[in-house]
Amino acid sequence: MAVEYQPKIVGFLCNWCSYAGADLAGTSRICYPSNIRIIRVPCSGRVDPLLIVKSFQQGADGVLIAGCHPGDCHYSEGNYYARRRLALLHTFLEYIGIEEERFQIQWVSASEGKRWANVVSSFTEGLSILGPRETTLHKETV
Amino acid sequence: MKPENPLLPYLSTLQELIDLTPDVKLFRLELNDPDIRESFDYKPGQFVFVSAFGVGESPFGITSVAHRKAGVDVAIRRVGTVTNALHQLEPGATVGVRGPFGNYFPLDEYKGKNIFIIGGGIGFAPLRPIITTILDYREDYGDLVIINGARSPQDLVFAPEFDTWAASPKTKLELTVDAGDEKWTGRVALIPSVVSELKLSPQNAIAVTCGPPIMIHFTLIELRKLGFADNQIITTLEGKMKCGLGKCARCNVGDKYVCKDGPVFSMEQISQLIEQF
Amino acid sequence: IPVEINPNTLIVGGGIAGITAALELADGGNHVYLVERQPSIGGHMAQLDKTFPTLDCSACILAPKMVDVAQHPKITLRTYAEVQDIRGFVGNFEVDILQKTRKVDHTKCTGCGTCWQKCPEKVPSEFNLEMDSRTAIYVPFPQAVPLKPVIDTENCRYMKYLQFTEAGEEGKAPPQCRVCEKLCPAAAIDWEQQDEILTEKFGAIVVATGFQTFDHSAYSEYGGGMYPDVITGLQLERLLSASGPTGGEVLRPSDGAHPKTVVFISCVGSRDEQKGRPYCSKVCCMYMAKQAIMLKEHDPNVQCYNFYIDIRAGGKDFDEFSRRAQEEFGTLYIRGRVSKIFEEGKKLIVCGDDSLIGRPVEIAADLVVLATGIEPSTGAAQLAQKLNISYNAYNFFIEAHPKLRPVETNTDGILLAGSCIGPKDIPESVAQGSAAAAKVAALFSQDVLTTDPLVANIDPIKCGGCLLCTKVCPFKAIDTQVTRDGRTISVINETLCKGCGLCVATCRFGAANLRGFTQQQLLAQVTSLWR
Amino acid sequence: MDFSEEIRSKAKELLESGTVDCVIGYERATDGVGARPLFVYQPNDIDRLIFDQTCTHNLTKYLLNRKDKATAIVVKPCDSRAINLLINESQIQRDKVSIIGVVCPGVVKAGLDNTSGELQDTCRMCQQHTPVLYDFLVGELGLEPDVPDTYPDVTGMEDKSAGERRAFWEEQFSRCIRCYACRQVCPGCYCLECFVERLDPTWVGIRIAPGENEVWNTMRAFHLAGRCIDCNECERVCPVNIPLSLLNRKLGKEVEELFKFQAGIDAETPMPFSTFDKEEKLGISE
Amino acid sequence: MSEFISKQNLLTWLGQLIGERNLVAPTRVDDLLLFRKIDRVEDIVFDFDNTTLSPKEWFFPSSETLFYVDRKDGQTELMPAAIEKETAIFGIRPCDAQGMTMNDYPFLEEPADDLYRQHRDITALIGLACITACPECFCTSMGGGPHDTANVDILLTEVTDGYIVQVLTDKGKALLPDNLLATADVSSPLAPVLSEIPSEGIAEKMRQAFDEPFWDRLADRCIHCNICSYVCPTCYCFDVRDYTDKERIERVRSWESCQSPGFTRIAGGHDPRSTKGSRLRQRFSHKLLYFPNQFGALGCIGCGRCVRACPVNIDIREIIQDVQQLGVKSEA
Repeated sequence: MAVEYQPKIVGFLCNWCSYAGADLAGTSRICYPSNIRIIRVPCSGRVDPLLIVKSFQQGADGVLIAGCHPGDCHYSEGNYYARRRLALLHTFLEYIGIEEERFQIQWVSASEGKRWANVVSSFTEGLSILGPRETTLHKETV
Repeated sequence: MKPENPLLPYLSTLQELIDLTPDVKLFRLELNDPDIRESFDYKPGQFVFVSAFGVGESPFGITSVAHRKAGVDVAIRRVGTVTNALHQLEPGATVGVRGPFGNYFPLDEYKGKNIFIIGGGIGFAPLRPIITTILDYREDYGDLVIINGARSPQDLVFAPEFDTWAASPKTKLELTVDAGDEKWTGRVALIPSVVSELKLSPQNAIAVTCGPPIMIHFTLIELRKLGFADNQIITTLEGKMKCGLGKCARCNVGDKYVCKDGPVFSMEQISQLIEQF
Repeated sequence: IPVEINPNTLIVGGGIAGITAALELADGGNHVYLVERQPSIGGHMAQLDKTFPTLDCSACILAPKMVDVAQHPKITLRTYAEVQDIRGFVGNFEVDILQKTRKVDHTKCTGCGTCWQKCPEKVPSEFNLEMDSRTAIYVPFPQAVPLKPVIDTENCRYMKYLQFTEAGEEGKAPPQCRVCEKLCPAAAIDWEQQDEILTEKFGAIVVATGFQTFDHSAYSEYGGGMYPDVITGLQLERLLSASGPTGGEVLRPSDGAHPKTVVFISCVGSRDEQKGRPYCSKVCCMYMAKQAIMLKEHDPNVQCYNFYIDIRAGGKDFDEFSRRAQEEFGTLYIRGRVSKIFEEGKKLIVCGDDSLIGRPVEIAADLVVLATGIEPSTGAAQLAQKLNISYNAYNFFIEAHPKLRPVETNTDGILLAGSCIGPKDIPESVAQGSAAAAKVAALFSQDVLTTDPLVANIDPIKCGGCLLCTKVCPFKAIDTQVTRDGRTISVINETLCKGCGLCVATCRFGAANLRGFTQQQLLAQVTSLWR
Repeated sequence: MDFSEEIRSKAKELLESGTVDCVIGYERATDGVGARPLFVYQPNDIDRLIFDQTCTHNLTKYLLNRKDKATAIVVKPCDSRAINLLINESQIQRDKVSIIGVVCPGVVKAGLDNTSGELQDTCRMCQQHTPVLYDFLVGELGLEPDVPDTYPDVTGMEDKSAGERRAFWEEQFSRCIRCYACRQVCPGCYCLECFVERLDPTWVGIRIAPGENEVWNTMRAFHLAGRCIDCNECERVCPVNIPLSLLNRKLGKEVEELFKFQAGIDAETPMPFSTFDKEEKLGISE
Repeated sequence: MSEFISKQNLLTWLGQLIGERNLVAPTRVDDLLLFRKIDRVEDIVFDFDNTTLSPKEWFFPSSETLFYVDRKDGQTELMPAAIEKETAIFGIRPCDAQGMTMNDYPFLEEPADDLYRQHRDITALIGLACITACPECFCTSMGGGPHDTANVDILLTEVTDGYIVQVLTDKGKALLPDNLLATADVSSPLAPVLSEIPSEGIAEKMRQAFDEPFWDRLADRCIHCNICSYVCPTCYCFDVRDYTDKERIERVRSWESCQSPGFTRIAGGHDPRSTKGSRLRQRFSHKLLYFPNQFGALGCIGCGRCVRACPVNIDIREIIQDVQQLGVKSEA
């Protein structure tokens, strides 16, 4: 029988909120899809756009950045800068043909284990509907 | 089998890894294929490329001598990505070895002559085969003066061999550092000044020097002051290399390629080069 | 990079967890610095009468430990003080501690007690939960450590007078009391004394800031705090305690009568989504059982009722204990919630329903005891911010791993103990105090530490000097500097950097990098995800 | 349009007065039609200077090699914005540069001569005909264009489906031979070591393959987000005609809409990534 | 009398070639003209001056794998890269064919570069003589010519409704079936006349000009991109590095240029050619001085690509003239 398509997701999670949130989801046994590979960062403001572009080039079907809600940044301002950088990157990636559904920025606090689970579930679902990325990028040139 | 492609390295095994200084390690390598190992011959002054697979390869002067049949030694200083990767390796690791490349010190021409070895820092490493050869065939050569200099005492390469060298007949070992430490009782001076201080005589002598560009530059001045002719002064040039075959067109100085016409040049040859180095 | 480890430990919070950690470490020969916000250490345990399930006297087992702390040569005690700011990293913390002014020179004070007996100004006692009063210059309770008073500058008459004159208001000035000053045999009163900031260095920090009880005014159905005879479990502890406001005689606040019918209501501020407290406070079931037993022992004619949701008695001898409360001491356990309480004459009518027999219940009680839940002490979140440790929605601190690293945080060198992590009973808090101490001892067993502080660094060779990073850094931790070849570049001030990595993402040059989360490490994670 | 005379006299004045030791301008190229950059050190070279609509190069890139030397430079409006950018990012000092601004109706396509009048595409969408800063102005003020739509090219691309855009860009990127001319010519690209050439960590592999090329082309553009002053030099020099301005201009458009910012309009406004507004949502759900 | 192939037969023949081997020919990619693998004869462009990039990428690709490193159960193995099937390149201009000589010298000089040799061996060259020339062409000044036959296996010269065919090698013979050929009495058209560049004795003049400030002045303008090297049919500098794709490690060689700033910087920072001037001088010295000294031929074949592509009009023709002038000055 055919194995159903499992999107590959990279998640960059802020150590202080989303990472704790995902942890909470785990410890309180809230189920969510296992497609996501989590990379812990100290702050959403730490995420260099290069890492996101690289993730897609490495074959990610989706990239999720999760940080503290605006105003709650552990470093007071990091996520405000992140929001600017990532919002711009989002439109740009969409422009070069990476569907907007494939790149998400979400605010998830340490206590929102449930929300985290929902975010991942709906993200994964969206990607499954979208299907694999149509790309020639892994082929070589002449 | 001998690889068709000269850019294809011989698989080799890292036999031993010895710390020479805080940032220099001696790599003892052995080619895996027994036939190639037998036929793999090289001369003092030649170099090999060593690969850290997944990162790349870099050229290193060979510090061992072929006649001792004890594999290939290279002294590697941690400066870039490749050397970093190599320093991470453990004995038993598989690396690539390409070569030997380049010309060599014409030791036969040096027979019967007094030889002065002047090396600074890691630049001393490729001079070691000359010393080993001379000591192994001591009677063929005249006096041997070894000047080994470094930034600090723990940066002096091949310390374990100092006693052997110093103890050999007709041999003088001069160690010097730019800055000593509490334990250091030896000389604190720059190599060029040591050269002038020792009043090395150009009579029937050859001076071989290798090290950082500035050090070579000033050593040269001193040697000339002492009356050395340019054809008595031998040095090695350094250049960024990718192939070792004079093909990647990178290490050229004017129309000479360091990798195939060098790395060993006499001052006479260098002064004829069109491009200054 | 190897860093020296400062062998001193800071312990924040002088409750039983903090005290235990302090003594364990000090006995191990490490210097400990114990900071407590209140004028005395002891925490909530000092307020308790007996402890479940063994019923030994709380104060009696705590007091000796408090005294040990006071007398231990390796322990520096800082009461009436708070952590203000913290810098640095594991092995090398630098902490600013705010010492609130006591207006009393403790080096001179002998603790004779004259002042707090003679002070004319009476103030409701915090320690006794406002069921009696203390004076303006006071020690919170007779066994306090240190047994030296502080002047409550809010209420001291002379202080009021000074404020009045400074403000230059109209009208009659309050009296210039200064009785304590006149009477003090040691001339220890020092009106000049001001708040001061002390900066100390530490290798490790143990956070044991404990808890406070839920404010039941949120429950209007229980009177929202307007019925004097609806009290909290903690208040009952004080009423039961021989050193309490009533000298151990249980008298109800309204009229000082001996209550005969007492109703306990559990889960007030616990397991209650509506009140934003979905978690179980863990100790209530047990202390209610204990209190029911104690009431019966004080006065055999007392009848106790207990409205409960579940009986949570997991723990050594716990279930047996709550059984005794029912079987031996005749406490009536009613499974169900109380819907409302109203006064009728001298009685409190408690309306609830018995969900087991599915029938409404109405009890005319003399005293109602609310088992108010446990929540982190005020300021826990702010403290966590300062310490760079994470905390959950209720401001309980989050441990590095709920199973395997229960007393560690994600920040090296900062450890946790007691109910600041979550509701706990005494033995658990003590266990964690010891655990944290052991962790610190293990850390100190190596004399140099080879972990990197998680701060940013800027490669001067790569920095192009656009200075964008200096503009974004939330901690103003990036300065500029001119290189030998005349370029102006950015440099990290490691003591100010908190390691957010904003500069790294901002730096196009690839000059900025963050230890612990380097570009190399993160890229390696990305590229290895699907290998 | 031909301002050669005005430029020469100004250059003469500046050189002879010793105000500057070099004037960077344009001279006629070897094809006898186009222009090329010229560095004038002695007055006797001044007559080689020209300025007309073939002078397409953005000369401000050269200021980065002359940071501490007094230099006069000929700039078109777009070029002038680059100077603001470089000052804003503390790369050059205003007082070292004498700016000869030229009122510019746009430059002609490569290979065409001054009179042909067939403008480069970006020039036809250009909003600015007068330099934003200058010490001396050549040409008449007040000739400002009236361009209804600044970004027809970008919106055109946006209207395509994601799939079409993907196909389009992959095709474009796959052609890249990684000569890095786009970077070398760009006044905003002054990293001491470009991420594409970094080995530790290696962001872009040595293999010249579409995937690697995409990382290069996307990030080059993104590093210019809010910084590109739309001089179109990168696109002009690209030997395999990748429409790089189409990338840069998209970012320009978004930065304008999201952050109300235009690169190089002045030298003080904080760069978009060095500031923020607490209230802005930027389309990210809370 | 000379051998002749009609336009129709040519198409037939090329069609056959597509079937039996890789056929590479000039074709439009967007608005570029590039040598690409051809699937349909219709895609071939016959009427052109010259391609944007030189055909060298078919012998010396912009990046190619030298070998793979396979790690199976702790054993490391090196797998030399395999070269795919026989190839014919149609439409190569005499200058580019001549340019191949300039790659043969360094790459085939012993020890020969194996990959390059393989590419050469499996590739047949079908040349197309130049009837017209673009303004930047100057092959005649560099020892070549619009109708030169060097290195090509077959040379076609366009005449009315067909081509004059010169089969020059056995490889060529094998390639072209006689039945498609006719003999016709057509004489080949005159070669276009190109502007002459004074390349006479340039090597010596370059030596004299070596330390002139000329190079630094020239470098003022140069932006040190790699375009000139990458479009040049004779530039052969390369970089070698390891490349890790998802699962396997490969050692990859790719084009590099002596113009790129880090080209000669050695680990540790020292860079013998750190100034822009010295790098620019390197490129032209290599072509006009070192190459002749090493192999006895000029390293430039006058295809004019660098002149066309250079963003700042650094024009080798002008440089040759100027250097000759410098020479005159220094003699005077």
